[in-house]
Amino acid sequence: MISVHVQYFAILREQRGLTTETLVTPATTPAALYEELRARHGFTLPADRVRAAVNDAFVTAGATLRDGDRVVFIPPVAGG
Amino acid sequence: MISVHVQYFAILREQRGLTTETLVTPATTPAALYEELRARHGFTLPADRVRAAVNDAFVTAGATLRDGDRVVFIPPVAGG
Amino acid sequence: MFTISPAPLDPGRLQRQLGDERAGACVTFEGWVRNRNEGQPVLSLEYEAYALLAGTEGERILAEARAKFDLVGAAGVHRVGHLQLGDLAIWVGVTAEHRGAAFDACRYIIDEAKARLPVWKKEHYAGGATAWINCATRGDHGGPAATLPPAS
Amino acid sequence: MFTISPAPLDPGRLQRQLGDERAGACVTFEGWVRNRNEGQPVLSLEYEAYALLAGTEGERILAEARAKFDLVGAAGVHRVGHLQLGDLAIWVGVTAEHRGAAFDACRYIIDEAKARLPVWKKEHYAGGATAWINCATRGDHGGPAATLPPAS
Repeated sequence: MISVHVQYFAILREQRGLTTETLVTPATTPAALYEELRARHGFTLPADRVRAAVNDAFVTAGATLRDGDRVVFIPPVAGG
Repeated sequence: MISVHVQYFAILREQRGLTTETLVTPATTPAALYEELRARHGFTLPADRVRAAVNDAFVTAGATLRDGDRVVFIPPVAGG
Repeated sequence: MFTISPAPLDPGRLQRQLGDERAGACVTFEGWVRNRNEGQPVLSLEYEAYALLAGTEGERILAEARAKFDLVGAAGVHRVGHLQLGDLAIWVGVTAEHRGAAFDACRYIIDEAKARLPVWKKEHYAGGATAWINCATRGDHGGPAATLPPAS
Repeated sequence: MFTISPAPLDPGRLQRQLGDERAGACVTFEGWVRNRNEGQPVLSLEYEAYALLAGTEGERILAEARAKFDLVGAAGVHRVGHLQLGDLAIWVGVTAEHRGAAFDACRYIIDEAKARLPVWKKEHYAGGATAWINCATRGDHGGPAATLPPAS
């Protein structure tokens, strides 16, 4: 089990009802962590439409999560 | 013979040494008028590099000149 | 430099920072909040950004543009917050000796920025409905402008 | 509207006249006096226009752009007079719902304006030499930047 800090933006922030949380998880990848959170909070976006960043850099869904990592799930972007 | 008003711009203005003149000419087209003026004033631009406008609209080199027309010879442009 | 700004953008000031006597061409792109999207009337737009990563990714896009095109300078800013119709949401400015490179690079930067910056846009419609653009899922009856219930 | 201006151009004011809540994209092109042309250092530039016909031809180019591309607005101004390094010589601004049309139309307008407006440019070089750009003839030893004797 590791402890990670998760930050939410946009639709995920609204569906989660908060901006940041620290949680203890058995997940070892962003993909596994997203599925865990999605099941718990009812996120509508499927995993394949969400990218992940760890410690402020994009990572692949299968990257290894480490204790203390800051994780952000990135909904489909729409800037400009 | 017709009387026409000629206006000069840019390199033609400098080579002619004035901005406008009114002259009487046997020329009946802009092409013929340009050749007449070129021979008299030593314009360096050959006729095929100069366009003509009559009464503030572009015309072909073979257009018919009429008494009282305002004629402008247009050196190669370089705006922007 | 690429930045994320919670304050209104000042295009004149932004462009002046690109001033350079080697530059013969300056192309700018401005994205404005418009009153309609996908046929639906829009009242206002909320922009939210993951500012740190958006800045990094924006800088990366500018560096790519400098590598691909013969530029003198390039810069961009994305606004965040609640914007009204006509407000300036994103500004991109590029200078080059010649206009071809300036147009191509400006287009490249805005195309990549729209596709890659972690920035999100929520449209507000008449009656209080809202939608996070591009975040509709099958259950929302599809389409990028499908409405979600009004935010609490 | 396309105009010829003996006074310095104010890009902020020019762009504000294009403001429209239907527009999502605004692309502008600015042509600046740069310190070098064809490898030769330039000190300043003189622009001269056949103002009446340049205005008419500019309007015609804007109308062509409106017919070819899906625009909200389009405008342009060409400066005339003696300009210094960094000065703004031409401004073109285009608005559209979507950026593709705005970029394409802005590019079209500046390309056509440079090729068609009866406007002429005289470069001033160190030492007092000058040249009317594009007006060199065989006797001038060719090349668009061939120098003519200093003006009297």
